[in-house]
Amino acid sequence: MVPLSYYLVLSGFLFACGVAGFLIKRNIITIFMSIELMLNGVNLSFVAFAAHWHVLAGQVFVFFVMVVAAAEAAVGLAIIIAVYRTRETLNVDQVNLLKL
Amino acid sequence: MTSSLNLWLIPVLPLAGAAINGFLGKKSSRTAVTTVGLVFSGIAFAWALSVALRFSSVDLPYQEFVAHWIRSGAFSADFALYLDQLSLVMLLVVTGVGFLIHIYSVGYMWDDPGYYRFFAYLNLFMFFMLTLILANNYLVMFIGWEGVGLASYLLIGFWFTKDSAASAGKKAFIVNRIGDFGFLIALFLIIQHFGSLNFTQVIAQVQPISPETGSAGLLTAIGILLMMGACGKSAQIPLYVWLPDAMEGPTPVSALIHAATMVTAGVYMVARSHVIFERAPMALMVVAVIGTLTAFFAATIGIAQTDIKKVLAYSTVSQLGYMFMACGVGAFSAGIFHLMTHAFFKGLLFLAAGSVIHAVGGEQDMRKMGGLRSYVPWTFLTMGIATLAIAGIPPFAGFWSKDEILWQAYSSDHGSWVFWLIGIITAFITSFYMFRLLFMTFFGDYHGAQVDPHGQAHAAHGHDDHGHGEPHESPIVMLVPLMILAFLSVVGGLVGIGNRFEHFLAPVFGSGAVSEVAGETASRVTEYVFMGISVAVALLGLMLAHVLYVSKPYLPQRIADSLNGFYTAVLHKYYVDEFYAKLFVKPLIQGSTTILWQGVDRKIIDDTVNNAADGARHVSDEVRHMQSGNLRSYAGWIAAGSALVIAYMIWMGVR
Amino acid sequence: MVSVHLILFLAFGAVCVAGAVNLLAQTHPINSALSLIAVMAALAGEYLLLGAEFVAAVQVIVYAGAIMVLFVFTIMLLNAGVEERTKGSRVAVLFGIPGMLLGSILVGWVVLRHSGTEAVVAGALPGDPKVIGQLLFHEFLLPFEITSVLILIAIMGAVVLASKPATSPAGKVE
Amino acid sequence: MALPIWLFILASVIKSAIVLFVLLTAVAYTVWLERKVVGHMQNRWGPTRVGPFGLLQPAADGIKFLFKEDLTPPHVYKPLFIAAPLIAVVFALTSISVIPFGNDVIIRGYRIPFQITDVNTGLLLILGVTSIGVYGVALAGWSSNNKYSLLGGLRASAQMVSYEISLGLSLVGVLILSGSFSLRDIVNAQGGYFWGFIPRWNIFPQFIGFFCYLMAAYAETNRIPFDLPEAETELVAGYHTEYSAMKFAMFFMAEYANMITVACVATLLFFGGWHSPFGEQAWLHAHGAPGLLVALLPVFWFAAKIFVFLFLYIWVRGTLPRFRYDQLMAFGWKFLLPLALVNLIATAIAIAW
Repeated sequence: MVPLSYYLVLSGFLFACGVAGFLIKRNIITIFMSIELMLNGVNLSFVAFAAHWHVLAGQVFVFFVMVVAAAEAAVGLAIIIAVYRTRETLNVDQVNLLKL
Repeated sequence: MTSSLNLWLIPVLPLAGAAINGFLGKKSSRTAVTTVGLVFSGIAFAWALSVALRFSSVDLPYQEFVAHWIRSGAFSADFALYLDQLSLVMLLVVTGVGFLIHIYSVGYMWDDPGYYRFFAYLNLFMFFMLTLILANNYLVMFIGWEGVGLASYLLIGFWFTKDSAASAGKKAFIVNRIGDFGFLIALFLIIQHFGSLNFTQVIAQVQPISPETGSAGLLTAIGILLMMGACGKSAQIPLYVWLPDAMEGPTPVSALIHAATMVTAGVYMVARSHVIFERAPMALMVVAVIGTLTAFFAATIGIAQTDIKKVLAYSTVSQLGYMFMACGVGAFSAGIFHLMTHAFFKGLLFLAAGSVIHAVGGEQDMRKMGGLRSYVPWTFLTMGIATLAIAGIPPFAGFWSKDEILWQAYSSDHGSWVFWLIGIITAFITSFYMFRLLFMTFFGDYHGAQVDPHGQAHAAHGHDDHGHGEPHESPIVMLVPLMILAFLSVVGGLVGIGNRFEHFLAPVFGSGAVSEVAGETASRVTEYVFMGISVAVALLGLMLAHVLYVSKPYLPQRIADSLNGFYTAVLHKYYVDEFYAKLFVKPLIQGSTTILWQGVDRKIIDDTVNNAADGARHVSDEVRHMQSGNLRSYAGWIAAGSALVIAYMIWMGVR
Repeated sequence: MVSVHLILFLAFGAVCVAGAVNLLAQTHPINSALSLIAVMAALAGEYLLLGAEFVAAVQVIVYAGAIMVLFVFTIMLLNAGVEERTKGSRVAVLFGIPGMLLGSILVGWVVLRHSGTEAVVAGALPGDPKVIGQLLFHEFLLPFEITSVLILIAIMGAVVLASKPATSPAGKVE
Repeated sequence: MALPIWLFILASVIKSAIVLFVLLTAVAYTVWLERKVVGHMQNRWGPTRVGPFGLLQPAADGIKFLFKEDLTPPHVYKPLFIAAPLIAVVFALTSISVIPFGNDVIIRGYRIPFQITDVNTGLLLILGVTSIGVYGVALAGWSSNNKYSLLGGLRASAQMVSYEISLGLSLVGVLILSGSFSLRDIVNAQGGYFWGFIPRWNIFPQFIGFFCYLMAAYAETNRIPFDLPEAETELVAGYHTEYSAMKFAMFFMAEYANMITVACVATLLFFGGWHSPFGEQAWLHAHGAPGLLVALLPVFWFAAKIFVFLFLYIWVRGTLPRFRYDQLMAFGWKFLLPLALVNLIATAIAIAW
């Protein structure tokens, strides 16, 4: 049988990978994927806890996370397309006009 | 307690009138305003009368609970009303005289653009005054106290476009603040030591204390502080200076507020807390001294004044001094008695003076009047009655009350012959300057022909349709109140015969020295002697005035020249105002300008704020470079920050 | 004895880790996307191990089948090429990476040290669609409705954002 | 009673082998059928040379595909170029694994279901697998680095994602009626008759749902009239322009396997699966017919229904022209989706009563 901590460590690892991707990736689409990766890591811990504490609400939360992820993907990708139309690039290092 | 008297109606009705007139009056017609103002105050008066009729059937003191107000711990102060003989007298005086003056104002203020405003203020004043009278605890009383202050401020400054009026209003308000300060401290002391402001409870707690016990000092302090408040409201030395200036207000206001009702609030308050004073001889002495001095002092000033209303104002001050003298010698009922009669004749005097001013088109200087009795007979008649009354000529009202006071000043165990002597001299002066006023105004021949009909007072009063040329009698609506008041000034004193008034008030003040002394035949003889003396003095004053201002008009000027320094001093009211200005006002202005404004506000507060702002701007100038616009940098900051948070949580043991 | 459950967990977990690392390693977004899809599929397997079969199915359908298709679609549409390693942000390297490492190490330490070793039983909590539906439409009705509104707004926002402005060069009509 | 584990595995392997063989043959002969039927519709003969009625044509095609040179253009992105057809065919074949073909059979008291595996979320699994199948097409289009292919891939992905929604919603009505994700339960729920003579098939209460499903299914399988991804007249051959030989064959197989899968699902969900329109099964039971007959008769009915569907596919292809792409999207989003939603709501209300 698998201890809960294994699942948690796995989800933590996925989350950390997401953060790292956000930090080191330049391509904005990949950065978005990193966000999705983080969300997946969180989902895993949700389901693990649900199974551990025998509370089904954990799984329900996964659905909410998925909905949010879907919305975020739709809007985010639309933004990406809009940005690409105007700036002709996907590199976040070149899209840095929003500053003082 | 028997069936409810619905006392609350009495204050609330004028309030409703004030609200209606204040909010809707601007749009509505004068008749509507008049109806509202008169009807509400009239109903209040009628209700007060009905209460008086049912009075015998009520077991006293009658208390009526209206609403909760403050409930904190053991202390509680409610909106509750309190009725006993004392407050009944005040109630009748205030509503009655107030109603008459309302009627009078209709004629007097008819042409004023601020007509609705005037009635709104007047009704508002009625509301507060009635609250003050009917309060069952010091706090509600204080509300009324401050409220009448507000109303008087509004009404003194009624013609606020006139600088003198506005500043007079301010002066009255500020001077009253000084008195209220003392009053408040007294209230705090009462709360501190008796844990309640309710009259009944305070009395119940004070009763057992005898003057010899240790807490007498406390009572003395409370008494003196209360007296301070009374000095402010009732224009006693040293705080009387606002009352003469208050004459800037419309004459009905002077009559109602600054002669009949509000200024007597101090007396009422002292009488209301007589229990405290009776147990603090020191405080009583203070009251008596202040009252006596004020009476004499103001009377002397009254001699030299030429403005008709100023004369009346100073006479008011001195009459109030009489009342305080009475309270000071422990004859509270006498004080209240004089309060009532004074309300009648002084109100009448003011109204008549207003009628005179109205007749001569806004002129207030007596030297420009004279010989008016043929023009305004009714006014002359009523004013003559009032003058006789105040001078103390029997059988007019003033005689009874004033004589009572003088007798008490001599005979009561708190009194002494000094008070009596000064009182009798003051009586002489009083009758002198009152008849001086009468003669200067109505006798001799008319000097007012060359009066510029468009004088400043003229503009203020706005009597455009008349006022120039021939002096003329006032409309009937103004004369009726005069006559009623005249009647009252004639018969008002009779209730005092045989100490009936004292006996009526006895349940409130306890049957003190008053009645027994009055009961003894031996002292009754002496009382009659004193009575004779005071009458003689009054007549003496009359004759002197007649000599100086009717038969030999050239004499006064000569006298003035002969003792000219003193005369000018008197003319300038002993320079008290200037003295106060030097002593208090200027240092205050200087201090607040240099220390508070330049020092505290500029240097400390402003600089603190400015420096804080500058610091913030500099810091943010540095920090804003964090916002590089690069997504990954932001992510970096977030990651670092969250790492710190996680570390902190783990360190704190949140697991 | 090493149970089947543990073996399967390790297998799927290995796929997850490999996919995640590959996502970071790959320079071309489409490879990252595919590795992310692999991660999601493996996660679906983990969910099955945890007995949440409905969640697993939805994970495949929604994430792998819809969201990632959107990503791939966008990549294809914008014809995203290999990303160039620009030096845009020192902060990300100086603070971000250490912060990330520190945070994850701390969390891992806490988890391993303080969460007991009691096992999660396979299928201990059957994620029966019926029960989940009950939960969704009774206890979580309000959040459910709110998320539906959120989705609606997101759709409209996406349409508005991606709709071709009149003046811009013609993109792919969508 | 349940099978011992080894026997279970054995049975599963055997079943898988049979199903795979049958499926591939079916795929091959669907191609043959299509050519024949379309030919006749167009007053041609279709394949006639190889074998009687060209019955051996599929074998010839297979051999040709196998021995043709498998050339990979130089400009393609190799890994995905190779992976794409595999993805397509693998996921196309996977979804058959949960489809029940007939009643359970009892062999020596052992219940053996006519189904490779009976998971209780079979329908979800089919949906998931088909949604994964998109990647085959999309990646093929992208990796072959050719603008026609890219356009084809884009079209395919967009179209599939769009129509998947309608597909799922059109099925929910059936799910509400039967209250289970398990295909077997769904089929069992359709046994019996309305008023004694109309089969209790979901097609009757769920006609609108069926219509939506049919349309969405055509779009999902990239069949005419929705075969935009491989529109010969616009993009040379769409996403598989660059493919040849066995890789091309894989796409081909994937398409037809998808057709069959979709037909199976339609049969199971809307047409009562292996239930026969007539009540003869009960009659056979009553008169002690040979067990083999009793076991195979449902399979026959199942196959017959699938055949009808495939024929419908071909018929439509021979009849209808191709949509324009904007028409496709408009149809999917503005007509089909609302229709499916309305059907779903109506069903829900009807059940709630």
